[in-house]
Amino acid sequence: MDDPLIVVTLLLVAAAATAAVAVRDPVRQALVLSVLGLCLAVLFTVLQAPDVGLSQLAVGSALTPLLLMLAVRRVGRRAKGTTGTTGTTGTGDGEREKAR
Amino acid sequence: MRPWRAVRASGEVTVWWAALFALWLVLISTVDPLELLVGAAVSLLGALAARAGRRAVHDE
Amino acid sequence: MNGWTTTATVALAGGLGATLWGAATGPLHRRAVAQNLASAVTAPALLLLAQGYGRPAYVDLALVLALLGPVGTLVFARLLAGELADGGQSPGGRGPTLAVAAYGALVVVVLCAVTGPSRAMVKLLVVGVLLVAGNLIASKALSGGFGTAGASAGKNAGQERESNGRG
Amino acid sequence: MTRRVRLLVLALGGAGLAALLVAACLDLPGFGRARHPYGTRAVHASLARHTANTIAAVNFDQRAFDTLGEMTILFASVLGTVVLLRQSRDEKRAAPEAERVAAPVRRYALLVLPVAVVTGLYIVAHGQLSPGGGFQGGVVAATALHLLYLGADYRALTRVRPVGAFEIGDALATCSYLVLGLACLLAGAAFLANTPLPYGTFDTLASGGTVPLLNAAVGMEVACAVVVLLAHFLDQAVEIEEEGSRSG
Repeated sequence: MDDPLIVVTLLLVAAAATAAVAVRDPVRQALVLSVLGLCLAVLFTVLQAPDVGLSQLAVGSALTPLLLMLAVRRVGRRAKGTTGTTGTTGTGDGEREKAR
Repeated sequence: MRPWRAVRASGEVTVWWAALFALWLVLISTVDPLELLVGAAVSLLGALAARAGRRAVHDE
Repeated sequence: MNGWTTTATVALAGGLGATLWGAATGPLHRRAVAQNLASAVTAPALLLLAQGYGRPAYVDLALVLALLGPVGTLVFARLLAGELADGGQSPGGRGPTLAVAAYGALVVVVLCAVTGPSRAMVKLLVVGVLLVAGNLIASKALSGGFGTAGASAGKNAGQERESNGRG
Repeated sequence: MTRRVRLLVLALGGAGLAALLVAACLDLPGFGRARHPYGTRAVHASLARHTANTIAAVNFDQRAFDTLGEMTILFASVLGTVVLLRQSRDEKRAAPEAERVAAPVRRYALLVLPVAVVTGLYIVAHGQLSPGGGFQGGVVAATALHLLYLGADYRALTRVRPVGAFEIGDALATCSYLVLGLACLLAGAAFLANTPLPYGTFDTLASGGTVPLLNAAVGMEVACAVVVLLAHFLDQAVEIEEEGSRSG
Protein backbone atom coordinates (compact mmCIF):
# COMPACT_ATOMS: atom_id res chain seq x y z
CA MET A 1 0.00 0.00 0.00
CA ASP A 2 2.79 2.40 0.93
CA ASP A 3 5.38 0.85 -1.34
CA PRO A 4 6.90 4.06 -2.79
CA LEU A 5 7.39 5.45 0.73
CA ILE A 6 9.04 2.23 1.91
CA VAL A 7 11.30 2.16 -1.14
CA VAL A 8 12.33 5.80 -0.65
CA THR A 9 13.14 5.36 3.03
CA LEU A 10 15.01 2.10 2.41
CA LEU A 11 17.12 3.83 -0.26
CA LEU A 12 17.79 6.73 2.12
CA VAL A 13 18.89 4.33 4.86
CA ALA A 14 21.16 2.46 2.45
CA ALA A 15 22.71 5.70 1.18
CA ALA A 16 23.19 7.13 4.68
CA ALA A 17 24.71 3.91 6.02
CA THR A 18 27.12 3.72 3.07
CA ALA A 19 28.09 7.35 3.60
CA ALA A 20 28.65 6.73 7.32
CA VAL A 21 31.10 3.96 6.43
CA ALA A 22 32.76 5.88 3.60
CA VAL A 23 33.49 8.99 5.68
CA ARG A 24 36.70 8.37 7.62
CA ASP A 25 37.03 11.19 10.15
CA PRO A 26 35.15 10.33 13.39
CA VAL A 27 33.72 13.84 13.75
CA ARG A 28 32.24 13.83 10.26
CA GLN A 29 31.10 10.26 10.82
CA ALA A 30 29.14 11.40 13.85
CA LEU A 31 27.36 14.00 11.70
CA VAL A 32 26.43 11.42 9.05
CA LEU A 33 25.46 8.97 11.79
CA SER A 34 22.90 11.39 13.21
CA VAL A 35 21.34 11.78 9.74
CA LEU A 36 21.34 7.97 9.43
CA GLY A 37 19.46 7.86 12.74
CA LEU A 38 16.77 10.13 11.31
CA CYS A 39 16.45 7.95 8.18
CA LEU A 40 16.12 4.85 10.36
CA ALA A 41 13.49 6.51 12.55
CA VAL A 42 11.42 7.35 9.47
CA LEU A 43 11.84 3.80 8.17
CA PHE A 44 10.59 2.34 11.45
CA THR A 45 7.62 4.71 11.41
CA VAL A 46 6.78 3.79 7.82
CA LEU A 47 6.92 0.09 8.77
CA GLN A 48 4.43 0.88 11.59
CA ALA A 49 6.92 0.41 14.42
CA PRO A 50 6.68 3.81 16.14
CA ASP A 51 8.06 2.46 19.45
CA VAL A 52 11.31 1.47 17.78
CA GLY A 53 11.33 4.74 15.85
CA LEU A 54 10.96 6.67 19.08
CA SER A 55 13.86 4.73 20.64
CA GLN A 56 15.98 5.55 17.60
CA LEU A 57 15.08 9.24 17.79
CA ALA A 58 15.70 9.46 21.54
CA VAL A 59 19.10 7.76 21.36
CA GLY A 60 20.28 8.81 17.91
CA SER A 61 19.50 12.51 17.79
CA ALA A 62 21.37 13.76 20.84
CA LEU A 63 22.79 11.02 23.06
CA THR A 64 24.94 9.16 20.50
CA PRO A 65 26.47 12.34 19.02
CA LEU A 66 27.23 13.60 22.52
CA LEU A 67 28.96 10.35 23.57
CA LEU A 68 30.91 10.19 20.30
CA MET A 69 32.01 13.82 20.38
CA LEU A 70 33.08 13.59 24.03
CA ALA A 71 35.11 10.48 23.23
CA VAL A 72 36.72 12.22 20.23
CA ARG A 73 37.57 15.25 22.34
CA ARG A 74 39.12 13.09 25.04
CA VAL A 75 41.19 11.07 22.58
CA GLY A 76 42.25 14.22 20.74
CA ARG A 77 43.38 15.83 23.98
CA ARG A 78 45.35 12.76 24.97
CA ALA A 79 47.04 12.74 21.55
CA LYS A 80 47.87 16.41 22.02
CA GLY A 81 49.06 16.05 25.61
CA THR A 82 51.48 13.16 25.07
CA THR A 83 53.97 13.47 22.25
CA GLY A 84 53.23 10.17 20.51
CA THR A 85 49.98 10.22 18.56
CA THR A 86 48.16 6.99 17.89
CA GLY A 87 47.46 5.91 14.34
CA THR A 88 43.74 6.51 14.17
CA THR A 89 43.68 9.98 15.65
CA GLY A 90 46.66 10.91 13.52
CA THR A 91 44.84 10.21 10.29
CA GLY A 92 41.72 11.92 11.61
CA ASP A 93 43.64 15.06 12.44
CA GLY A 94 45.38 14.94 9.11
CA GLU A 95 42.09 14.83 7.28
CA ARG A 96 40.80 17.69 9.34
CA GLU A 97 43.90 19.73 8.51
CA LYS A 98 43.40 19.01 4.83
CA ALA A 99 39.78 20.13 4.98
CA ARG A 100 40.81 23.48 6.43
CA MET B 1 15.95 39.70 52.60
CA ARG B 2 15.02 36.12 53.31
CA PRO B 3 11.17 36.31 53.17
CA TRP B 4 11.27 38.24 49.90
CA ARG B 5 13.50 35.61 48.37
CA ALA B 6 11.17 32.83 49.50
CA VAL B 7 8.22 34.61 47.88
CA ARG B 8 10.13 35.04 44.66
CA ALA B 9 11.26 31.42 44.65
CA SER B 10 7.76 30.06 45.21
CA GLY B 11 6.42 32.46 42.59
CA GLU B 12 8.91 31.21 40.03
CA VAL B 13 8.11 27.58 40.77
CA THR B 14 4.36 28.25 40.64
CA VAL B 15 4.54 29.98 37.27
CA TRP B 16 6.64 27.16 35.82
CA TRP B 17 4.33 24.57 37.40
CA ALA B 18 1.26 26.17 35.80
CA ALA B 19 2.90 26.37 32.39
CA LEU B 20 4.13 22.78 32.51
CA PHE B 21 0.78 21.51 33.78
CA ALA B 22 -0.87 23.23 30.81
CA LEU B 23 1.67 21.47 28.58
CA TRP B 24 0.78 18.14 30.20
CA LEU B 25 -2.94 18.78 29.53
CA VAL B 26 -2.08 19.40 25.89
CA LEU B 27 0.02 16.26 25.58
CA ILE B 28 -2.41 13.73 27.05
CA SER B 29 -5.38 12.38 25.10
CA THR B 30 -7.99 11.45 27.72
CA VAL B 31 -8.43 13.48 30.91
CA ASP B 32 -9.16 11.65 34.16
CA PRO B 33 -8.28 12.29 37.84
CA LEU B 34 -5.23 10.01 37.83
CA GLU B 35 -3.84 11.77 34.75
CA LEU B 36 -4.26 15.11 36.50
CA LEU B 37 -2.54 13.80 39.65
CA VAL B 38 0.41 12.39 37.72
CA GLY B 39 0.55 15.54 35.61
CA ALA B 40 0.66 17.74 38.70
CA ALA B 41 3.53 15.70 40.15
CA VAL B 42 5.48 15.65 36.90
CA SER B 43 4.96 19.40 36.40
CA LEU B 44 6.25 20.06 39.91
CA LEU B 45 9.37 18.06 39.09
CA GLY B 46 9.80 20.02 35.87
CA ALA B 47 9.28 23.35 37.66
CA LEU B 48 11.92 22.46 40.26
CA ALA B 49 14.29 21.46 37.45
CA ALA B 50 13.62 24.76 35.70
CA ARG B 51 14.42 26.75 38.83
CA ALA B 52 17.50 24.67 39.61
CA GLY B 53 18.73 25.14 36.05
CA ARG B 54 18.18 28.89 36.10
CA ARG B 55 19.95 29.26 39.44
CA ALA B 56 22.85 27.10 38.30
CA VAL B 57 23.41 29.33 35.29
CA HIS B 58 22.73 32.78 36.73
CA ASP B 59 23.65 32.71 40.45
CA GLU B 60 27.33 32.14 40.05
CA MET C 1 -1.16 6.05 -0.15
CA ASN C 2 -3.07 9.30 0.38
CA GLY C 3 -2.17 12.95 -0.12
CA TRP C 4 -0.44 13.22 3.24
CA THR C 5 1.87 10.26 2.79
CA THR C 6 2.58 11.26 -0.83
CA THR C 7 3.64 14.71 0.33
CA ALA C 8 5.77 13.12 3.04
CA THR C 9 7.39 10.83 0.46
CA VAL C 10 8.30 13.73 -1.81
CA ALA C 11 9.53 15.87 1.09
CA LEU C 12 11.65 13.04 2.49
CA ALA C 13 13.13 12.04 -0.86
CA GLY C 14 14.05 15.63 -1.68
CA GLY C 15 14.85 17.10 1.73
CA LEU C 16 16.46 14.19 3.52
CA GLY C 17 18.31 13.19 0.34
CA ALA C 18 19.73 16.67 -0.10
CA THR C 19 20.70 17.05 3.56
CA LEU C 20 22.30 13.60 3.53
CA TRP C 21 24.44 14.71 0.58
CA GLY C 22 25.24 17.94 2.42
CA ALA C 23 26.22 16.09 5.59
CA ALA C 24 28.40 13.53 3.80
CA THR C 25 30.45 15.91 1.64
CA GLY C 26 32.00 19.35 1.72
CA PRO C 27 33.46 21.56 4.46
CA LEU C 28 32.70 20.91 8.12
CA HIS C 29 30.52 23.97 8.62
CA ARG C 30 28.22 23.02 5.76
CA ARG C 31 27.99 19.44 7.05
CA ALA C 32 26.83 20.68 10.44
CA VAL C 33 24.24 22.98 8.83
CA ALA C 34 22.99 20.05 6.77
CA GLN C 35 22.69 17.91 9.91
CA ASN C 36 20.53 20.61 11.49
CA LEU C 37 18.37 20.87 8.37
CA ALA C 38 17.93 17.08 8.29
CA SER C 39 16.07 17.06 11.61
CA ALA C 40 14.11 20.18 10.56
CA VAL C 41 12.99 18.37 7.40
CA THR C 42 12.19 15.06 9.11
CA ALA C 43 9.93 16.34 11.90
CA PRO C 44 7.25 17.83 9.57
CA ALA C 45 7.38 14.62 7.54
CA LEU C 46 6.65 12.63 10.71
CA LEU C 47 3.68 14.93 11.38
CA LEU C 48 2.43 14.33 7.84
CA LEU C 49 2.81 10.57 8.30
CA ALA C 50 0.86 10.69 11.58
CA GLN C 51 -1.95 12.48 9.74
CA GLY C 52 -1.72 10.17 6.73
CA TYR C 53 -1.93 7.01 8.82
CA GLY C 54 -4.72 8.51 10.93
CA ARG C 55 -2.81 7.87 14.14
CA PRO C 56 -2.58 10.95 16.40
CA ALA C 57 -0.29 9.02 18.77
CA TYR C 58 2.49 9.15 16.14
CA VAL C 59 2.72 12.92 16.78
CA ASP C 60 4.87 12.01 19.81
CA LEU C 61 7.70 11.08 17.44
CA ALA C 62 7.68 14.53 15.88
CA LEU C 63 7.49 16.05 19.37
CA VAL C 64 10.59 14.17 20.52
CA LEU C 65 12.45 15.05 17.33
CA ALA C 66 11.47 18.73 17.61
CA LEU C 67 12.89 18.70 21.16
CA LEU C 68 16.04 16.63 20.65
CA GLY C 69 16.97 17.46 17.05
CA PRO C 70 18.19 20.97 17.92
CA VAL C 71 19.88 19.54 21.04
CA GLY C 72 21.89 17.22 18.77
CA THR C 73 22.94 20.19 16.66
CA LEU C 74 23.91 22.09 19.82
CA VAL C 75 26.17 19.14 20.71
CA PHE C 76 28.07 19.60 17.46
CA ALA C 77 28.05 23.39 17.74
CA ARG C 78 29.41 23.13 21.27
CA LEU C 79 32.11 20.52 20.84
CA LEU C 80 33.24 21.69 17.40
CA ALA C 81 33.13 25.41 18.25
CA GLY C 82 36.83 25.91 17.56
CA GLU C 83 36.85 24.05 14.26
CA LEU C 84 33.62 25.65 13.05
CA ALA C 85 35.05 29.10 13.76
CA ASP C 86 38.30 28.20 11.96
CA GLY C 87 36.42 27.20 8.82
CA GLY C 88 36.39 30.72 7.41
CA GLN C 89 33.07 31.66 9.11
CA SER C 90 31.06 31.09 5.96
CA PRO C 91 27.62 32.47 6.81
CA GLY C 92 26.02 30.13 4.29
CA GLY C 93 22.92 28.09 4.96
CA ARG C 94 20.81 31.09 5.87
CA GLY C 95 18.48 30.70 2.88
CA PRO C 96 17.92 26.92 3.19
CA THR C 97 17.45 27.25 6.97
CA LEU C 98 14.71 29.84 6.55
CA ALA C 99 13.10 27.86 3.72
CA VAL C 100 12.98 24.68 5.82
CA ALA C 101 11.62 26.63 8.81
CA ALA C 102 8.87 28.06 6.57
CA TYR C 103 8.10 24.57 5.30
CA GLY C 104 7.78 23.27 8.85
CA ALA C 105 5.52 26.16 9.82
CA LEU C 106 3.37 25.63 6.72
CA VAL C 107 2.93 21.92 7.47
CA VAL C 108 1.94 22.66 11.06
CA VAL C 109 -0.54 25.36 10.03
CA VAL C 110 -2.18 23.11 7.43
CA LEU C 111 -2.43 20.21 9.91
CA CYS C 112 -3.90 22.57 12.54
CA ALA C 113 -6.51 23.75 10.04
CA VAL C 114 -7.43 20.15 9.27
CA THR C 115 -7.56 19.15 12.96
CA GLY C 116 -9.80 22.03 14.01
CA PRO C 117 -9.76 23.76 17.40
CA SER C 118 -8.98 21.14 20.04
CA ARG C 119 -6.23 20.06 22.40
CA ALA C 120 -4.74 18.06 19.54
CA MET C 121 -4.36 21.30 17.60
CA VAL C 122 -2.58 22.98 20.50
CA LYS C 123 -0.24 19.99 20.69
CA LEU C 124 0.55 20.40 17.00
CA LEU C 125 1.21 24.10 17.60
CA VAL C 126 3.56 23.26 20.49
CA VAL C 127 5.46 20.86 18.23
CA GLY C 128 5.62 23.51 15.51
CA VAL C 129 6.92 26.23 17.82
CA LEU C 130 9.54 23.91 19.33
CA LEU C 131 10.57 22.77 15.85
CA VAL C 132 10.94 26.18 14.20
CA ALA C 133 12.43 27.97 17.22
CA GLY C 134 14.78 25.08 17.99
CA ASN C 135 16.18 24.86 14.51
CA LEU C 136 16.63 28.61 14.11
CA ILE C 137 18.45 28.76 17.46
CA ALA C 138 20.56 25.74 16.55
CA SER C 139 21.57 27.28 13.22
CA LYS C 140 22.46 30.48 15.07
CA ALA C 141 24.59 28.44 17.46
CA LEU C 142 26.37 26.84 14.51
CA SER C 143 27.38 30.21 13.11
CA GLY C 144 29.23 31.38 16.18
CA GLY C 145 26.79 30.88 19.05
CA PHE C 146 29.54 29.50 21.24
CA GLY C 147 32.42 31.79 22.01
CA THR C 148 30.62 34.81 20.57
CA ALA C 149 32.59 37.12 18.28
CA GLY C 150 36.30 36.67 17.84
CA ALA C 151 37.22 37.21 21.48
CA SER C 152 36.39 33.86 22.99
CA ALA C 153 37.24 31.86 19.88
CA GLY C 154 40.62 33.55 19.79
CA LYS C 155 41.07 32.77 23.47
CA ASN C 156 40.31 29.10 22.89
CA ALA C 157 42.70 28.93 19.97
CA GLY C 158 45.32 30.61 22.11
CA GLN C 159 44.86 28.07 24.87
CA GLU C 160 45.13 25.25 22.38
CA ARG C 161 48.33 26.67 21.04
CA GLU C 162 49.64 27.03 24.56
CA SER C 163 48.93 23.41 25.41
CA ASN C 164 50.52 22.39 22.13
CA GLY C 165 53.63 24.25 23.16
CA ARG C 166 53.66 22.45 26.49
CA GLY C 167 53.14 19.03 24.94
CA MET D 1 43.08 -30.81 24.54
CA THR D 2 45.02 -30.69 21.31
CA ARG D 3 44.44 -28.26 18.49
CA ARG D 4 42.69 -30.86 16.35
CA VAL D 5 40.25 -31.83 19.07
CA ARG D 6 39.44 -28.19 19.71
CA LEU D 7 38.79 -27.59 16.02
CA LEU D 8 36.62 -30.69 15.92
CA VAL D 9 34.55 -29.48 18.88
CA LEU D 10 34.21 -26.08 17.25
CA ALA D 11 33.13 -27.58 13.93
CA LEU D 12 30.64 -29.84 15.69
CA GLY D 13 29.12 -26.95 17.63
CA GLY D 14 29.04 -24.71 14.57
CA ALA D 15 27.37 -27.38 12.46
CA GLY D 16 24.77 -28.00 15.16
CA LEU D 17 24.02 -24.28 15.44
CA ALA D 18 23.78 -23.92 11.66
CA ALA D 19 21.42 -26.90 11.42
CA LEU D 20 19.18 -25.48 14.16
CA LEU D 21 19.18 -22.02 12.55
CA VAL D 22 18.24 -23.41 9.14
CA ALA D 23 15.51 -25.56 10.68
CA ALA D 24 14.14 -22.53 12.56
CA CYS D 25 14.26 -20.32 9.45
CA LEU D 26 12.38 -22.91 7.40
CA ASP D 27 9.59 -22.93 9.97
CA LEU D 28 9.23 -19.13 10.14
CA PRO D 29 5.84 -17.75 9.12
CA GLY D 30 5.74 -15.87 5.80
CA PHE D 31 7.13 -12.33 5.69
CA GLY D 32 5.08 -9.21 5.05
CA ARG D 33 1.56 -10.59 5.26
CA ALA D 34 -1.30 -8.73 6.86
CA ARG D 35 -1.89 -11.48 9.44
CA HIS D 36 0.88 -13.05 11.44
CA PRO D 37 0.50 -15.88 13.97
CA TYR D 38 2.66 -14.17 16.62
CA GLY D 39 1.14 -10.75 15.97
CA THR D 40 -2.39 -12.03 16.36
CA ARG D 41 -1.55 -13.83 19.62
CA ALA D 42 0.35 -10.87 21.06
CA VAL D 43 -2.49 -8.45 20.27
CA HIS D 44 -5.04 -10.87 21.73
CA ALA D 45 -3.02 -11.24 24.96
CA SER D 46 -2.48 -7.50 25.30
CA LEU D 47 -6.17 -6.71 24.78
CA ALA D 48 -7.11 -9.38 27.32
CA ARG D 49 -5.07 -7.42 29.89
CA HIS D 50 -6.38 -3.99 28.85
CA THR D 51 -3.03 -2.76 27.54
CA ALA D 52 -3.57 -0.41 24.59
CA ASN D 53 0.03 -0.49 23.32
CA THR D 54 0.79 -4.07 22.34
CA ILE D 55 4.53 -3.37 22.29
CA ALA D 56 4.38 -2.40 25.96
CA ALA D 57 2.39 -5.57 26.68
CA VAL D 58 5.07 -7.65 24.94
CA ASN D 59 7.92 -5.86 26.73
CA PHE D 60 6.53 -5.66 30.24
CA ASP D 61 3.96 -8.45 30.42
CA GLN D 62 4.49 -11.31 27.96
CA ARG D 63 8.27 -10.97 28.00
CA ALA D 64 8.86 -9.09 31.23
CA PHE D 65 11.65 -11.51 32.14
CA ASP D 66 13.41 -10.67 28.87
CA THR D 67 13.19 -6.97 29.75
CA LEU D 68 14.75 -7.74 33.12
CA GLY D 69 17.71 -9.13 31.22
CA GLU D 70 17.98 -6.04 28.99
CA MET D 71 17.75 -3.80 32.01
CA THR D 72 20.51 -5.74 33.73
CA ILE D 73 22.69 -5.38 30.62
CA LEU D 74 22.34 -1.60 30.76
CA PHE D 75 22.99 -1.60 34.50
CA ALA D 76 26.08 -3.78 34.14
CA SER D 77 27.47 -1.80 31.22
CA VAL D 78 27.09 1.47 33.09
CA LEU D 79 28.76 -0.16 36.09
CA GLY D 80 31.60 -1.24 33.82
CA THR D 81 31.93 2.28 32.41
CA VAL D 82 32.07 3.74 35.91
CA VAL D 83 34.89 1.37 36.82
CA LEU D 84 36.82 1.89 33.58
CA LEU D 85 36.51 5.68 33.45
CA ARG D 86 37.47 6.37 37.07
CA GLN D 87 40.21 8.83 37.76
CA SER D 88 43.49 6.90 37.68
CA ARG D 89 46.59 7.70 39.70
CA ASP D 90 48.46 9.50 36.92
CA GLU D 91 45.55 11.80 36.20
CA LYS D 92 44.59 15.02 37.89
CA ARG D 93 41.38 16.95 38.02
CA ALA D 94 41.33 20.40 36.45
CA ALA D 95 38.56 22.82 37.33
CA PRO D 96 36.32 23.27 34.27
CA GLU D 97 36.43 26.74 32.80
CA ALA D 98 33.51 29.07 32.36
CA GLU D 99 32.48 29.22 28.73
CA ARG D 100 30.81 31.98 26.79
CA VAL D 101 27.50 31.12 25.16
CA ALA D 102 25.30 33.37 23.01
CA ALA D 103 22.33 34.67 25.02
CA PRO D 104 19.60 33.16 22.78
CA VAL D 105 21.16 29.72 23.02
CA ARG D 106 21.32 29.96 26.81
CA ARG D 107 17.72 31.15 27.03
CA TYR D 108 16.62 28.35 24.69
CA ALA D 109 18.38 25.76 26.83
CA LEU D 110 16.81 27.06 30.05
CA LEU D 111 13.32 27.10 28.50
CA VAL D 112 13.53 23.71 26.80
CA LEU D 113 15.05 21.88 29.79
CA PRO D 114 11.81 21.66 31.84
CA VAL D 115 9.72 21.09 28.71
CA ALA D 116 11.92 18.15 27.73
CA VAL D 117 11.84 16.75 31.29
CA VAL D 118 8.03 16.84 31.30
CA THR D 119 7.88 15.34 27.80
CA GLY D 120 10.22 12.54 28.82
CA LEU D 121 8.12 11.74 31.88
CA TYR D 122 4.96 11.92 29.75
CA ILE D 123 6.43 9.33 27.40
CA VAL D 124 7.35 7.11 30.37
CA ALA D 125 3.90 7.45 31.97
CA HIS D 126 2.00 6.75 28.73
CA GLY D 127 4.15 3.83 27.64
CA GLN D 128 1.25 1.39 27.87
CA LEU D 129 -1.09 3.71 25.92
CA SER D 130 0.86 5.28 23.07
CA PRO D 131 4.25 4.74 21.40
CA GLY D 132 7.02 5.14 23.93
CA GLY D 133 7.84 3.67 27.29
CA GLY D 134 10.44 3.65 29.99
CA PHE D 135 13.49 3.47 27.75
CA GLN D 136 12.55 6.23 25.32
CA GLY D 137 11.19 8.60 27.96
CA GLY D 138 14.10 7.99 30.30
CA VAL D 139 16.59 8.86 27.58
CA VAL D 140 14.69 12.05 26.71
CA ALA D 141 14.53 13.19 30.34
CA ALA D 142 18.21 12.42 30.95
CA THR D 143 19.26 14.20 27.74
CA ALA D 144 17.23 17.23 28.83
CA LEU D 145 19.42 17.66 31.90
CA HIS D 146 22.51 17.99 29.71
CA LEU D 147 21.07 21.06 28.03
CA LEU D 148 22.73 22.84 30.95
CA TYR D 149 26.13 21.70 29.67
CA LEU D 150 25.26 22.64 26.08
CA GLY D 151 23.54 25.93 26.88
CA ALA D 152 25.80 27.09 29.69
CA ASP D 153 28.86 25.22 30.89
CA TYR D 154 29.96 22.14 32.78
CA ARG D 155 29.96 23.93 36.12
CA ALA D 156 26.26 24.70 35.78
CA LEU D 157 25.53 21.06 35.06
CA THR D 158 27.49 19.80 38.05
CA ARG D 159 25.48 22.11 40.33
CA VAL D 160 22.17 20.39 39.54
CA ARG D 161 23.43 16.86 39.05
CA PRO D 162 24.51 14.94 42.14
CA VAL D 163 26.01 11.87 40.45
CA GLY D 164 25.86 9.85 43.69
CA ALA D 165 22.10 10.30 43.94
CA PHE D 166 21.66 9.16 40.34
CA GLU D 167 23.82 6.10 40.98
CA ILE D 168 21.61 5.20 43.94
CA GLY D 169 18.51 5.87 41.83
CA ASP D 170 19.83 3.53 39.15
CA ALA D 171 20.34 0.73 41.65
CA LEU D 172 17.00 1.36 43.37
CA ALA D 173 15.09 1.26 40.08
CA THR D 174 16.71 -2.03 39.11
CA CYS D 175 15.86 -3.43 42.54
CA SER D 176 12.27 -2.24 42.31
CA TYR D 177 11.82 -4.16 39.04
CA LEU D 178 13.01 -7.30 40.83
CA VAL D 179 10.85 -6.57 43.86
CA LEU D 180 7.79 -6.19 41.62
CA GLY D 181 8.59 -9.58 40.13
CA LEU D 182 8.90 -11.10 43.59
CA ALA D 183 5.60 -9.47 44.61
CA CYS D 184 3.96 -11.34 41.75
CA LEU D 185 5.54 -14.50 43.13
CA LEU D 186 4.20 -13.76 46.63
CA ALA D 187 0.74 -13.13 45.19
CA GLY D 188 0.70 -16.74 44.10
CA ALA D 189 1.63 -16.34 40.44
CA ALA D 190 4.84 -16.88 38.49
CA PHE D 191 7.79 -14.45 38.64
CA LEU D 192 6.79 -11.18 36.86
CA ALA D 193 3.41 -12.66 35.80
CA ASN D 194 0.89 -9.86 35.32
CA THR D 195 -1.82 -11.14 37.64
CA PRO D 196 -1.78 -9.49 41.09
CA LEU D 197 -3.19 -6.08 40.10
CA PRO D 198 -6.56 -5.24 38.53
CA TYR D 199 -6.32 -4.53 34.81
CA GLY D 200 -8.29 -1.28 34.98
CA THR D 201 -10.22 0.52 32.26
CA PHE D 202 -8.85 0.17 28.74
CA ASP D 203 -6.85 3.18 27.47
CA THR D 204 -6.40 4.92 30.82
CA LEU D 205 -3.25 5.55 32.84
CA ALA D 206 -4.05 2.82 35.39
CA SER D 207 -4.72 0.07 32.84
CA GLY D 208 -2.53 -2.95 32.21
CA GLY D 209 -1.93 -4.28 35.74
CA THR D 210 1.80 -4.30 36.53
CA VAL D 211 2.79 -2.90 33.11
CA PRO D 212 2.82 0.80 34.13
CA LEU D 213 4.78 0.04 37.29
CA LEU D 214 7.46 -1.98 35.49
CA ASN D 215 7.51 0.75 32.85
CA ALA D 216 8.16 3.41 35.46
CA ALA D 217 10.93 1.32 37.03
CA VAL D 218 12.63 0.96 33.64
CA GLY D 219 12.16 4.68 32.95
CA MET D 220 13.89 5.64 36.19
CA GLU D 221 16.66 3.10 35.63
CA VAL D 222 17.39 4.31 32.10
CA ALA D 223 17.28 8.00 33.04
CA CYS D 224 19.68 7.50 35.96
CA ALA D 225 21.94 5.20 33.93
CA VAL D 226 22.25 7.70 31.08
CA VAL D 227 23.02 10.53 33.49
CA VAL D 228 25.73 8.49 35.23
CA LEU D 229 27.17 7.33 31.89
CA LEU D 230 27.34 10.87 30.51
CA ALA D 231 28.74 12.15 33.81
CA HIS D 232 31.78 9.91 33.46
CA PHE D 233 32.23 10.71 29.77
CA LEU D 234 32.03 14.43 30.58
CA ASP D 235 34.48 14.00 33.45
CA GLN D 236 36.96 12.43 31.09
CA ALA D 237 36.45 14.99 28.34
CA VAL D 238 36.28 18.14 30.45
CA GLU D 239 37.81 17.67 33.88
CA ILE D 240 40.33 14.88 34.10
CA GLU D 241 43.75 15.58 32.65
CA GLU D 242 46.80 13.41 32.47
CA GLU D 243 49.85 14.42 34.39
CA GLY D 244 51.83 14.04 31.19
CA SER D 245 50.07 16.96 29.58
CA ARG D 246 51.52 19.30 32.16
CA SER D 247 55.02 17.95 32.82
CA GLY D 248 55.75 16.60 29.34
